[in-house]
Amino acid sequence: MPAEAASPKPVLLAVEGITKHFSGVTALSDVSLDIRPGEILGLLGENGAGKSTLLKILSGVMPPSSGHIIFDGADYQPSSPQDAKRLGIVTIYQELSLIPTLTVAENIFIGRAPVGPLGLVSWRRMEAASRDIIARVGLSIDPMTPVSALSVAEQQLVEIARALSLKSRLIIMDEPTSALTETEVQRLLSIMDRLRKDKVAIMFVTHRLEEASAICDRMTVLRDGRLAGHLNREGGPIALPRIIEKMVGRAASELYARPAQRAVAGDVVLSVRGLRTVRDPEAPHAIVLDGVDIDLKAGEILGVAGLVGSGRTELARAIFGADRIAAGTITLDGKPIAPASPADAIALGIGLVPEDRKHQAIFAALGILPNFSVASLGSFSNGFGFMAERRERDALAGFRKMLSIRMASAEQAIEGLSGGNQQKVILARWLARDPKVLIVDEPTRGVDVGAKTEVHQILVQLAARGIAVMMISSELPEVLAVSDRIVTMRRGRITGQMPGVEANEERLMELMALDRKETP
Amino acid sequence: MSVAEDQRGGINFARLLMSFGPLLFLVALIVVFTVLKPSFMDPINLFNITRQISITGLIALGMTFVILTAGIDLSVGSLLAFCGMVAAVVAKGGTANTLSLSTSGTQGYGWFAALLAAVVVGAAAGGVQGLVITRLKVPPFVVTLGGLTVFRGLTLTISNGGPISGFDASMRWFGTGLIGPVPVPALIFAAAAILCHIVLRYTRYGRAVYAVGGNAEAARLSGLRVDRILVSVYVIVGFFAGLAAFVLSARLNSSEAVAGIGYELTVISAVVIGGTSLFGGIGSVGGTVVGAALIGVLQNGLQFNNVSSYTQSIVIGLILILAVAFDRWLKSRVRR
Amino acid sequence: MSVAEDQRGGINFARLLMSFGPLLFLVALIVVFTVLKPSFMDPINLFNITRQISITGLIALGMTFVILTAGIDLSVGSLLAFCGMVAAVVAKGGTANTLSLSTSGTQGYGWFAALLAAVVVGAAAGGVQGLVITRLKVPPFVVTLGGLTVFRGLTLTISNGGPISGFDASMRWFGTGLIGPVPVPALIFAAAAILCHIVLRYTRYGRAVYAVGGNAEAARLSGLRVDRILVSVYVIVGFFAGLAAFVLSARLNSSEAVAGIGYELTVISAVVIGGTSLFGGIGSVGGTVVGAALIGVLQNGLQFNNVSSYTQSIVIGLILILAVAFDRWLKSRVRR
Amino acid sequence: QDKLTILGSVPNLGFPFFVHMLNEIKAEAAAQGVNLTESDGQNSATKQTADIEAALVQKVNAIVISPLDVNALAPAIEEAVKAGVPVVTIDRRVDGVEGILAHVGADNVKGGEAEANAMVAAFPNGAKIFHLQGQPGAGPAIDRNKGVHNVLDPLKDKYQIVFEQTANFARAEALSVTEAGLAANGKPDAIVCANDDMALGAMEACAARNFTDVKIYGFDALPEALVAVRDGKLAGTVEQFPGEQSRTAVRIAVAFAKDKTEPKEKLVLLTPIVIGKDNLDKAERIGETK
Ligand SMILES: Nc1ncnc2c1ncn2[C@@H]1O[C@H](COP(=O)(O)OP(=O)(O)OP(=O)(O)O)[C@@H](O)[C@H]1O
Ligand SMILES: Nc1ncnc2c1ncn2[C@@H]1O[C@H](COP(=O)(O)OP(=O)(O)OP(=O)(O)O)[C@@H](O)[C@H]1O
Ligand SMILES: [Mg+2]
Ligand SMILES: [Mg+2]
Repeated sequence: MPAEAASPKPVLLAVEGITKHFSGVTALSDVSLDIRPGEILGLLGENGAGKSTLLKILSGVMPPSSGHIIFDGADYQPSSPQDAKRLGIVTIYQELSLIPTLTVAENIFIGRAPVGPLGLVSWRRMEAASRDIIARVGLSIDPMTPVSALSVAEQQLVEIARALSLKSRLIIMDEPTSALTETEVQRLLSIMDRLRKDKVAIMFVTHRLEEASAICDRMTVLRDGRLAGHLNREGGPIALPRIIEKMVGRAASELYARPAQRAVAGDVVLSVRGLRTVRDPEAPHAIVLDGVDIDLKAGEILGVAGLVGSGRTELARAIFGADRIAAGTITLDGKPIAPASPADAIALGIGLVPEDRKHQAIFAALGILPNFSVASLGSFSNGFGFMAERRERDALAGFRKMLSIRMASAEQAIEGLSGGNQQKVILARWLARDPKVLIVDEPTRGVDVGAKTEVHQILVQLAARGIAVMMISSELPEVLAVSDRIVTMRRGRITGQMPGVEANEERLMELMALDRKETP
Repeated sequence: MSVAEDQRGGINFARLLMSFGPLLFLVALIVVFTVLKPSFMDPINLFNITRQISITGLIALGMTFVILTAGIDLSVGSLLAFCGMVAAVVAKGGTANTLSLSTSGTQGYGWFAALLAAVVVGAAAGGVQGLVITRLKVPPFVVTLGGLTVFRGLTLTISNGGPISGFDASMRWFGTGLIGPVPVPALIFAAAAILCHIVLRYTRYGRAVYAVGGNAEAARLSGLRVDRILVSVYVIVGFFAGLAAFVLSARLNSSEAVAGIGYELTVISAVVIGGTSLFGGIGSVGGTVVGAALIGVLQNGLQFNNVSSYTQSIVIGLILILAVAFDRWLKSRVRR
Repeated sequence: MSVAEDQRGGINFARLLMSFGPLLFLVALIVVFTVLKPSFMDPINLFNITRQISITGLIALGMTFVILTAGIDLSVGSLLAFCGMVAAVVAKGGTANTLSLSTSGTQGYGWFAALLAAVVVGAAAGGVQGLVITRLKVPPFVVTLGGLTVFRGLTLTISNGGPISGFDASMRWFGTGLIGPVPVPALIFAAAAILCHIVLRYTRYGRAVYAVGGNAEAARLSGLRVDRILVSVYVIVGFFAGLAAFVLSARLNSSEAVAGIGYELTVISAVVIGGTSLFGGIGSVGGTVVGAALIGVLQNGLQFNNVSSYTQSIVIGLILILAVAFDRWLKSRVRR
Repeated sequence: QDKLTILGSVPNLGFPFFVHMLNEIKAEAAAQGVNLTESDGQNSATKQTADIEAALVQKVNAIVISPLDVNALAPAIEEAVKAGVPVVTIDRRVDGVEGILAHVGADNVKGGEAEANAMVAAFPNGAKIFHLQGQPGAGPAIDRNKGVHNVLDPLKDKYQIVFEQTANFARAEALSVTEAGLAANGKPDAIVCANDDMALGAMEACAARNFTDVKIYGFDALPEALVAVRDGKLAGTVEQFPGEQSRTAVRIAVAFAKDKTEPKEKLVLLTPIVIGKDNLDKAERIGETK
C-alpha cells in the first residue's frame, strides 16, 4: 500500500520499441512512448508518419511486427478490438467506424443495447439514453436517424459521443476534430479536460496544432515512422514552432501566410441568386438552402465559413449539380446554367473536391493513377477512346512533385496512402482539369501542417491563374489565411461578407452565429 | 410486422406507406385474382397457399439473416435435399432404397429423431460453410455454390439416385396435418417467422447481424465478433433448410434426391422482394414473409385462372420486377 | 494476359504470383489429369475443352463487365435460349417448328442475318434490363431474375417447347468448323477475350467501368455518366449471350427451348473464380478466362476418367472452393 | 349447361415429350367436349402438388396426370381420391395409393430394356458401349438406366460399357460429354442414350469426328429423332406412345366423370418398342416429320 502511494502517477500504458511493416513499407520503426492516468498525450506528425498505425496497434486492430506494450503493469497483446475494449481502451478511429444503415442510437449502443427483463432490447430506453449522450457533445439530432443521413461532422460527433459513453481508462482519439468547427472543438476540449480530472488518460492525434498546444500535457512526435522526440508542457502551453520543428525536422517556416501581393479579382464568373434546395425527410433536421445569393470572381479565393450544418456543403453540391435545386438561378460567365448532374457542371468548367473523402471522392481499391485521372478521361485519351497512358503518367508525376504526394508508385492502391496524401491526389484530380471554378469543401481535412501550407499555396496559385476558387472550411485560421473575400453562412443563408483583410475570428464567429442576435 | 413499424417500435404512417410497397402489391394481386375468380378466396385455397409457401418461406427466413450480413447462400436447395434424405434414412432406419409407400416392415427411429437429424445436419453443414467463408476468406457466393454441387452429390450418393418414401403417420402429420382449419406447415412457418422477427428486432444478436451487414469493418472496430456472427447466420439458414426438408418430406411422404433444385433463386427472390438489400444491413423478416407470399399468391392465382405455363413464366417475371419497382417508387415519393 | 501484367504493362513478379492463384491451380489440375491419363493432353481433347468453354466463356466475358460494376445478370441462360431461338427462326425463315435436320426446303435468311438477329436481340434485351435497373431503381438481381423467367417463357412461346433444327453448312461452320487445328468457337472466344481485355484495360470506357464499380457516388461526382455506363454493361452481356447463342445453335445444329438452363451460375462462377469481386471494381478478363478454363478442365478431366456423376458433383464443388481458397491464401502471403 | 372440367397435368413443359403429351390431352378433351385446366409441374414436385390442390379447390371433375415423381405426388393424388375426384395416371404409375381409377402407361424400365436389346441385336458379337444417362435422381432417368443395366449387366463380358456419364437429358451437355468420351476411349460401337436430345447431341459429336458408323440409340421417338433415324443418323429410338396413352387416359377419365362408367381395365400397359429405319411407320409422330 505505501509503496503504491509513493508513486502517485504510475504509467498506465507503455509502448516499447514497436515496429510495424506493411508490404514494402515500414510504417513504424522502434517507437516508444508512455502515458499516465489523467494525462493528455498529443501524438503528432506529418501525414504518413505512422500515428494511425500506432493507434490501431494499441486498440487491437492489427498486431505489431515487433516490440511490446505494457498496460497497467501487465503485458498487453490485444488480438481484436474487443480485447482492448474489455480493458477500458476506447478508440475513435480516423476513418469513421459507424454503421451507416443503423440509427445513431444503435451505433452508440452497439453490442450493448439496453435490454428488458426478457433479455429483449428496449428501444425506448436506448433512445432516451442516446439522446442524453449526444447532447453532451452538443448534438441535438433525433437519435433514431440513420447515420447515413448525417453530415461528416455530425458523424464525428456521434463517434465522440459513443466513445465518451463507454467506461474507459484510456481514450484514443485519431483526428476527432478534423470535420468540426470551432464551437464543437471547444466543447470537446472542455470535455477532455473534465475526463483528465477523472483520471482518464487520453491519446490525441490532430493536425490542428493550436488545439494540441492548448490541451496536451505532453506530446510525442513521429517523423517517418520514427520517434522524433517528446515535448513537455513547461509552465505554459507547448509553443507551435517547437512542435513544427520536431515534426518536419527543420525550423518552422511561417505558416498561414497571406502572400502580400495578390492579383486584383476579375469579373464575376459564377453568380448564384435565390438558391433554395429541397428538404429531405430522411433527415428532417437538415438545414436546406434558403435563398442564397453569392458571387464568385475570377482570380479570387472566396472563403465560406459557417458552423456544422450551416449549409455550406449543400451550397457546393447544388452548384455542382449533385443535388436538385428547388428554386433560384446560377449564371456562369453571364449565361444561366442548370447543371442536372455533376457531369454537366464539370463540362461547364466547375470542379468540386467533396468533404467526405472516403465515400465521395476515392476509389479505394483502385490505383492512384485511375483515381487521379477519372475526371479527365477525355483529355487523357485519344480520339478512339484509348487511354494515353504516357500523358496520364507524366501529368500525375508533375502533380506528385508539385503537391509532394508521398506514394510508392502510380499503381499503388490509394487505400494504402495516408489521409493527407489521398487528399492531395484528389486535388490533383481537379487541378488536371484546369477548371474555371473550383469548389473545395474542407480541402485540408486531415492534412498535415506542411502539406496544408502547400495546399494553400496551390489554391493561391490557382487563383492567380484566374480560376475562381470557393473554399469551404471549418478552420477559421485557414479561412482567414487564404481568402480574398469571406462569406459566412448560418442555417442555409448568407449572414455576412467582408474582404479577407478586414476579417478576424471574432467578427466571423459573430456572423456565423448571427441569429442569436437576430431573434428578439 | 416490422414492415409497418418504425425504428421506435411504434407506428409511423409515412414509414408504414413507405415500407408497404410489396404488401400493397400483394393485396392488389389478391383483389385482382378474387375478382377474376371468386373461389380464389375460398379458405381451402388460401390455406393451400400458406402451405405451399411454407417450405421456401422457412428457408427464406434463414436466408434473411444471411443476406442481412451481405452474404448469400446458394446451397439451400441441395442442402434441403440432403437433409431430407438424412431424415428419411433416420425415419426408415436405413439407407435401403425403400420405395414402398407403406411403412410396415420399416424399423425407423420415429419422427423426432428424423427431425433432429435433419436440423442438426443442416445446421452443421451451414456451419462448415460459414467456417470456410470466415477462415479461408472465400466469398460466400463461391463457398455455397460449391456447397450446391457437393450436397447434391452427397444426396445422390446416399440414396443412389432414388427417392426414399413412406413415413409413418406421426411424421406425415407435420406435412399434411391440420390444427383446426390451419395446415401444420403454415403454423410452423408462422411460428418461425415470429421467432425470427423477435430475434432480429429485439435481441443484441439480431442487432449485431444488422451491424455486421451495415459495415463489417466498423462492426469489428466496435468490438463485435464479426466472424462468429457470420458463421452463425449460415448455421441458421442451414437449420431452416433442415426444418424445411423435414416438412417437405412429411408432406410428400417421400425424400427425393432431386428435391429443391432451383430453390435458391426462389428463396433469394422472396427475401429481396421483401426489401432486404443484397448489400447487407437493411431488411426485415416481415418483408421476407410478404415476399414469399407474393410469389406464392402469384403462382397459385395464375394456375387458378388456367394461364398457360409459358405465359405464367412471363407474367411472374414481369410482376416481380413491377412489385419491386413500385416499392422503390413509393419510397422515393415518400421521401420528398 | 492481364493477370500477369502490372499496370505498366510490364511484368512484376510479386503481382504475377499474387494473381496466379487460379492459374497455378489450373496448371496443377492439368498435370494431375495428364498423369492419370496421358491422352488427356491429346490435342483433340484440348481443343474439345476450348470449344466447350467457349459458350459459357463468351457470356462470362460480358458478365465480367457487369460484375465489375457490382451488378449481376441472372438472365443470361434464358436470354441465350431466346437469342438462339430467334437466330433459328431467322436462319430457317419462319417460326414453323421445323424438325428436319437437313436444310433442304428451308427458305431462311442465311447465317449473317441469324447472327445479327441474335446479337441485336441479346443486346436490346440487355439494354431493356439495364434501363429498368437504372430508371426504375430496381436492383439488378431482381430485374435479371425476372428476365430469367420472362425470356424462358418467351422462348417456349416462340418454339412451343420444341427445338428448331437443321441449319445450313455456312452457319454450322461457326460451331463445328476448324481453322487449322483450332475450333472456330475457340477462336471466336479468344478474339472476344482479347478485345474485352483491351477495352477494359486500355480504354476510357474500361476505366469508367472500374470507377463505377469501385465507388458509384465518387464516379458520379467525378463527372461520369454512371447510368449510361450501367446500361452499357447489360447491353454488352446481352450481346455476348446472343453471340454465344449463335455459336451454340451452330454447334448443335439446333436451337432448343431448354438451352442454357443454369448457365448463370456457371458463368458467374467463372468470373468470380477468376478473382472478380461481386462488390465491384476489382477483376480482370484474364481472370475470367482462367476461371472458365478451370471449370472446363475440371469437368472434362473427370468425365475423361469416367468418374461417376455423383462423385463428380462432389469433387467439382470442393475443387472450386479450394481453388479460390488457395488464391486468397497466396494473396495474403504475398501481402506480408 | 354444365360442361365438365378436367385437369391435365404433366411434369415439365420445357421438354417436347411432355408438350406433345399435353397437346394430345388437349385434343382429346376437345374431342370429348370437356374443359381442360392445364398444369405444368415445372420439374418440381411441390409445383405439381400445388396445381392439384388448386384444381381440387376449383372442383374439377377428373384428373389426368403424368406425375413428375410417383412417390412425391402420391399424397396429392391421395387427397384427390379422398375428395372423390377420379384420377387417371399416365406413363408413371403410383403404387401406394388406393382408389386410382386407372393407369395408362408404358414402363420406362421396359423401355430401357427394349433399347438395350435393340443394341444387342445389332451387335450379336458384342460391343464397346457409351451410356449417357439422364438427370441424376429424376424418375425416368433412374428407370431407363435400370432397364439398360438389366439387359447389359448379365452380358458384361461381351458388352462393355466403357464410358457412362450423365448428360442431364440435355443436348449441349451430351455433345461435350461425348466429345470427352471419344477423346478418352476412342470410337465406341454404340451409344445408348436415355433420351433423344442426348442422342442428337452424341450424334453431333460423332459427326464432328467423322465416326458415322457408331450406332446411337435414343428414347422418346421425338419427330426430330425420327428424322435422324430415317436418315440413318440414329440407329433407333424407343417409342412409348405418349399420345396414345394420353388420349386413352382422357377417355377413361371423362367416361367415368360423365356417368360413372368404370374402365374396362384398371391397368392399360402399352409395350414400348424401338423404332428403327424399318418400322418408322409404327412411330406415333411420324406424321410430324412431313
Ligand atoms: N494497410 C496498409 N497497407 C499498407 N501500407 C499502409 C497501411 N496502412 C498504413 N500504411 C502506410 O503506413 C504509413 C503510416 O500510415 P498512418 O496511417 O499511420 O499515417 P498517419 O500518421 O496516421 O497519417 P495521417 O496524418 O495522414 O492520418 C503510411 O506510409 C501508409 O501509407
Ligand atoms: N449527403 C447528405 N444526405 C443527407 N443529409 C445531408 C447530407 N449532407 C448533409 N446533410 C444534412 O444537411 C445539413 C447541412 O449540411 P451541410 O453539410 O450542407 O452543412 P455544412 O455547412 O457544410 O456543415 P458541415 O460542416 O456539416 O459540412 C446537415 O445538417 C446534414 O444533416
Ligand atoms: Mg492517420
Ligand atoms: Mg460541409
